[in-house]
Amino acid sequence: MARISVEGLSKSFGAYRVFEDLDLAIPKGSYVCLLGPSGCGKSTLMRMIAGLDTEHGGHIRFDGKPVEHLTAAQRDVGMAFQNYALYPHLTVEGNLRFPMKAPLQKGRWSAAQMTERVGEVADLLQIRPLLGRAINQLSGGQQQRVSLGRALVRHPKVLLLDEPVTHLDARLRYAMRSELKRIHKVMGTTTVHVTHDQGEALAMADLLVIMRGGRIEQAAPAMEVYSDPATAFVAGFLGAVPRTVLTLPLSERDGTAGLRLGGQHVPLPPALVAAARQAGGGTVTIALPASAFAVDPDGPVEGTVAAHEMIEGAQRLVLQADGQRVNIQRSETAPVANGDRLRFRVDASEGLLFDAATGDRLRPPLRRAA
Amino acid sequence: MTRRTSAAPRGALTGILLAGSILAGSAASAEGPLEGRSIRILGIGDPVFQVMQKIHGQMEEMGGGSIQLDVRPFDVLHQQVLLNAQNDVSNYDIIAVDLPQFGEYMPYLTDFGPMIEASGYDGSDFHEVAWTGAQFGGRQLGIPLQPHPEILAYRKDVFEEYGLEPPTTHEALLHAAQVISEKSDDMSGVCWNAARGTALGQTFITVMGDFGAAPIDMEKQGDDFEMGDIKPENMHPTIDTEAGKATADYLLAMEEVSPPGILNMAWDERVRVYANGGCAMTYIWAGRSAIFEQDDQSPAKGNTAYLPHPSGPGAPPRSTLGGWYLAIPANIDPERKELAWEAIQWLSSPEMIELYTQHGNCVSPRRSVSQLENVQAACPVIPAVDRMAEAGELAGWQRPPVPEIQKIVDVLGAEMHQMLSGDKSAEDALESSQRLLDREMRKAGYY
Amino acid sequence: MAHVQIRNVSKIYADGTPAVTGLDLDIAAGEFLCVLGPSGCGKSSTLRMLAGLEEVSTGQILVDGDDVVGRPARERDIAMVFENYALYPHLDVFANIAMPLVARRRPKAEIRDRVGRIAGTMGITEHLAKRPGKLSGGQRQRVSLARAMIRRPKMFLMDEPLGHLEEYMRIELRREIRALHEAAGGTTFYITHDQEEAAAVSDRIAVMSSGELQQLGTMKELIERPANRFVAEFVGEPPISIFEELRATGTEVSIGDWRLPLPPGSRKARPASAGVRPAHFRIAGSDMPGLSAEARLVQPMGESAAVLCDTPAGDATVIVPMAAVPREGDRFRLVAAPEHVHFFAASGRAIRSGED
Amino acid sequence: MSRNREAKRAAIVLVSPAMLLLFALNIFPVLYAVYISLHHWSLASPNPPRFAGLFNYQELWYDGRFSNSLGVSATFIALAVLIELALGFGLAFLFNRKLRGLETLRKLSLLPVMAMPLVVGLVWFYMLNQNFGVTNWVLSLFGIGAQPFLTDGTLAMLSVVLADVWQWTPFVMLVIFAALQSLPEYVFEAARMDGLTEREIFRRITLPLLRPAILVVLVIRAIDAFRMIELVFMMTKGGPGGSTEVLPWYIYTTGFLSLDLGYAAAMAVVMIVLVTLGAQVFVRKIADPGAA
Repeated sequence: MARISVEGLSKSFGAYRVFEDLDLAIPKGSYVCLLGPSGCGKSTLMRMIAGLDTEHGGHIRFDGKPVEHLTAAQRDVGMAFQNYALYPHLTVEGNLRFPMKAPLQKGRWSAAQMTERVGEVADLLQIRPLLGRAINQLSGGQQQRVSLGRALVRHPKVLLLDEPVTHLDARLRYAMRSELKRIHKVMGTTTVHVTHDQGEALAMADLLVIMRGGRIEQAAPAMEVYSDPATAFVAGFLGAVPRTVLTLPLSERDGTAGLRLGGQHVPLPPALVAAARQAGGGTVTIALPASAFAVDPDGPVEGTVAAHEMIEGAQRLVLQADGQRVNIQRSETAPVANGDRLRFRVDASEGLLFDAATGDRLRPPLRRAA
Repeated sequence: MTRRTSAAPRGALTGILLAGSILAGSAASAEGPLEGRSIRILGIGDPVFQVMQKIHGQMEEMGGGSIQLDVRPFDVLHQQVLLNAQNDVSNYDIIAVDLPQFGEYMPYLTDFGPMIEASGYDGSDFHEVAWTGAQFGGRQLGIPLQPHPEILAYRKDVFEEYGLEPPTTHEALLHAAQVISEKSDDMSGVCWNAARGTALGQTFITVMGDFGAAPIDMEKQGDDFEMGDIKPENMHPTIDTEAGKATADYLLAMEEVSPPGILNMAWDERVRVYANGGCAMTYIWAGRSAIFEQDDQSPAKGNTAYLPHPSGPGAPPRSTLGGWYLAIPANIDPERKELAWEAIQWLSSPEMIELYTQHGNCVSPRRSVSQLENVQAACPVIPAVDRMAEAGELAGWQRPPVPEIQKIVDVLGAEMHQMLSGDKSAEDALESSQRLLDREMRKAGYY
Repeated sequence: MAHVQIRNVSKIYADGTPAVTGLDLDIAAGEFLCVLGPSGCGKSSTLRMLAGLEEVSTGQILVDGDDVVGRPARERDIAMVFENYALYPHLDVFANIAMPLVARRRPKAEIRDRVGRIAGTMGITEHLAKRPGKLSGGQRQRVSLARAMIRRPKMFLMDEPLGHLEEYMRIELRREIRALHEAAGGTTFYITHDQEEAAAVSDRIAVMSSGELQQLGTMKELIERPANRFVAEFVGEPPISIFEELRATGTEVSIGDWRLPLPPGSRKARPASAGVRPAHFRIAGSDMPGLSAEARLVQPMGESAAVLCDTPAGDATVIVPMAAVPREGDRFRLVAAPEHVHFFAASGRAIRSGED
Repeated sequence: MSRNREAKRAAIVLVSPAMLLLFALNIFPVLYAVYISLHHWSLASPNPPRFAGLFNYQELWYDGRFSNSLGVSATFIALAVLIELALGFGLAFLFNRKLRGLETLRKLSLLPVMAMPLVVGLVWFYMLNQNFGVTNWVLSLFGIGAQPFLTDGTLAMLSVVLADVWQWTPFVMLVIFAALQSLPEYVFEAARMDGLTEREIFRRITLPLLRPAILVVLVIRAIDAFRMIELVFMMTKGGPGGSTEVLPWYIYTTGFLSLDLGYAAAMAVVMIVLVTLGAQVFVRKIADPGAA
């Protein structure tokens, strides 16, 4: 168990800068998910924490102690790889024993202790009956467990999981997630879990770190990230039906402040008006939940169906309106076709505002502080 | 045909000469001339050294010490000797020297004179021509081990069958060859070295000798040439001459009466084809006659007579002497010189020469050995060569001991092969050989 | 557009492994059929038999009434999209897309024109001169789709076309695939292991397992009326909670401490297990009748959360709105309407009312 | 950051022995050959080496035997490599079929590659030899007269080529086979779905995908064939005439028999330059698959 701090981390591959001045604090014993689209730097960050990549600027500390000069093995980190990376020539037991036989572990484990520890881990992961099997006799889910067992077996200070459940089907994925959380509760090991599946990240993370283009967009408890996104990107990234993110000009009608969408005035609720005033340049980015839109033949705005699909009894529509894409969900299943024109209503009361240029959240100023 | 193919495996075995082999062993006892010491010899893949390899264990026992015998193919040996000469201290105690190489090696060899004098060694048992062949500028540079001439072997039985005379002249040889080629189904007239390179190059020079001419412009001394003192002005090549033309014509004439594949035939192969009855005559280095004389399967065994090189018009028969001598490098560790001398005396002793003849080396440079009954039985060629020596029919000047001899051989070996292949006329081949060698001599700075 | 009938098709590999057993499947002209199943269920073998890339062991495949078994792939007029894109690495994007037309010896001008148009549709015009190696996964799959769409084949076969892509790209592309299907009007046979994707793109879904068809229907039918326990467990996210130990007494059955009336169809087969979908569970006070439960793990999903509970009958999952999420360790009861409790016979077959 | 510098220093320390070795083993001998080639340097001559400038290179220009050997080498390379490529290609495709027994056959077919070239030369010398050769004997069974395999200009060249082909075709086969095996199956399936015929698949897909392997094997074989000396040494000594005198054999006779090191070195330098230039062209082709 360790507290991990990343301070001013920078990294380039040739001319390509992955990070510049990245900071992140991971509390002891927490379960952290790194989430972001591919190329966001999440895997690189994890490899640096692991010590697999040591060419970087800035510092990484475990419990306050810098680890840059330590090799991957010396950092006492356990890692489970996305493709399992099991030793195909060893049995399950051989794979589990392997980390305890590493040079740095010499003398720490007696033969009896090793056997005992392998047994404990096998019980924890429910793979005891598999111990004598060859790796190629295992299913994907079983290999995943062995891979996890190998990462856990020597009580690492930090557990790193690279897309650990990606290759599994829905049922196994759900079971494995629950399992991982159970193990985390039992072991209490600080865990960093890299994924690109936002459902998974949301479900599992104590601390959810959203990354994009080498930047940390937000690092906070999962539900806080979901309900109170710090940037426009985060607002449109999470959720089964992600928020619609629109960049619109500010407008004024009948003394009420609002936004223009498809030539129509969408009034802003008073709480957001103050925030909108901070925006420069007359445009603002607003993120709206699917519930903010409703198809209505008398609605003020018209859009063209760009995509539609039925999921879990609900119809999801993507409408092209005013050059932007609007995500709508409705429970009625009236047949539509791409290219159909539909009118809809907009209710901005649950909107979140962001600076159109930087994407940063615009919050109403706290009067008392002002 | 089938009979001939059966010889292939045996040929294949002896064919792998190129890979040098090193033999070393520990002495079985400290008694004998080596007295428990170790002697280092650089030898050649020729019969006498091959015999030494074959009976290596026996020899170490007799010598009472270890014999490190380093056997190399001709060109590698040549290079090795020259490179070894550049060392401060020689890596070998004894080296093998081919007769025509003495001119080239002269500066790198020890004079045996003082040692002969000090030990009272008697060289008179050796054939005169063999013994003096290693004398240069009044110094004895080698002790004969396997000096032998290139002679002509022919099938007495076949010649009798067709009523032919022994071929002592080119004319007679060509005539006999023609008769036999025509009358016999399987047998061709004559085998000789026509393979490209060294083989053909040497043939040209020795055949040129049949016309009483040498490849360079040496001083005449009676029928022979002065070899002890070759001056730069003697280095002019004499290829594009009448003798050269006669030589080329003779080679072309021989080609007509030769077995198939003559253009690729050399050294052992010509003797093997002869041994198998593929030809009625062959030019042969005398020592190699063991190939058939000691093979019960060969129709040539016991049916072979030997003659010196048949001569061309107006020249006496002259067989080219060559073969191997033992010498001590000039840069030998002085403390090992005595050992080397003792080892050479032993290796060239009558007992050892006799021993070699019994294992496939039909050469005896010693009169005393030549007269032994068992030696004459195993090697009928030995008394024949002895007679040639007595008759003064052996000479070494055909391959003058100059450093450029190998270049001469190489150029002739390439040019004459073009001629025999029909790519060039005799005139062109002679002209370009002359030109190339002239250029070579100028390059070397003789004139 | 073709009407495709798969008639009692089996595939047995040379080593004796059966991949598909007695498969019957009717794909209507213009239909978008998804095959859903775990790896090794036979879905890929089926697709490859349709394509003509693999031989049919027994059975018939009728395309508009013609048996195409034994015909080489190139005579079947079928376009295919592969999971790994299967682009020609040595050719640029243009040549990749043009290949089906080149193979049919279309004039150069026509090829240029058609490639240009489809590239525009797929949004890859700017990449036409690049080689596939220089493209991202999403771009590669667009090229692969363009190659399939450049002609109007009788049928499109898609083998997990989005399997290698990231989620947001998958969502974007699946919508485009559906749109292209509608625009092209072809018959599409689509393999996936992602049920949301299957639901989103298809008209009907065929669930396969162990080489056999388990159920054919819309997503709604699969969720609400699973034909057997396999379908019930395989379809639905988070997965259905299954209870293995049932005690039946008279006309009632107990799941742990939860007593329910026996389903009407159970006269023929006794229920061996039961399942309730997480969305169909409700949380009730501990004094209400139902399955007593203790919240063990809360997994937020956004507006709601999946709560994994310990119950006397084993693990159960319930979906709860975020506002009403219990804390881990809270005790309560889980209840569900009887019509939402699925019973299965020991064979796995679903027991339903009206089937007596 | 200091880690960075340290790592670089470590890298230099670790790499330097290899670099020194490379220099000692690769670069120094070449430089030394250039040095020798600028001298009159004959081991046979009692005179010490003396500087000759470009004399040896000028000589090359007028040396008919040198230009002949270049031509012979070129012919040999072209014939041997093309035949090996064609046969190797065919065999690779044959072995790529998954037929029972082919696996064993494929392994057996590799035997010639393992033989010493010298032994190969010897074996072929005796097989084709007119006096002992089994080949002519076999021909005679069919009523065909003895052929001068090693003593006719054209036949001798073909014989040497044949021996080389016999020895190296399996190697070509192996490389092409490995490349074939590593080609992704799905690309061929896509091509079948796209409607290409088998022949078109070969021309449009297989061949272009094999191009890097073909180029690699071409370079390796061409350079190897350029250096070939053993077969000529054992089989023809460069004859008849000069019709099989490849450049290395001429260099060998000049350097090792005539011991004219300066002149031999000049030829060797020319040869190194030719090999390097030739390889460059190929390497560029490999590095840039676009230059089709």
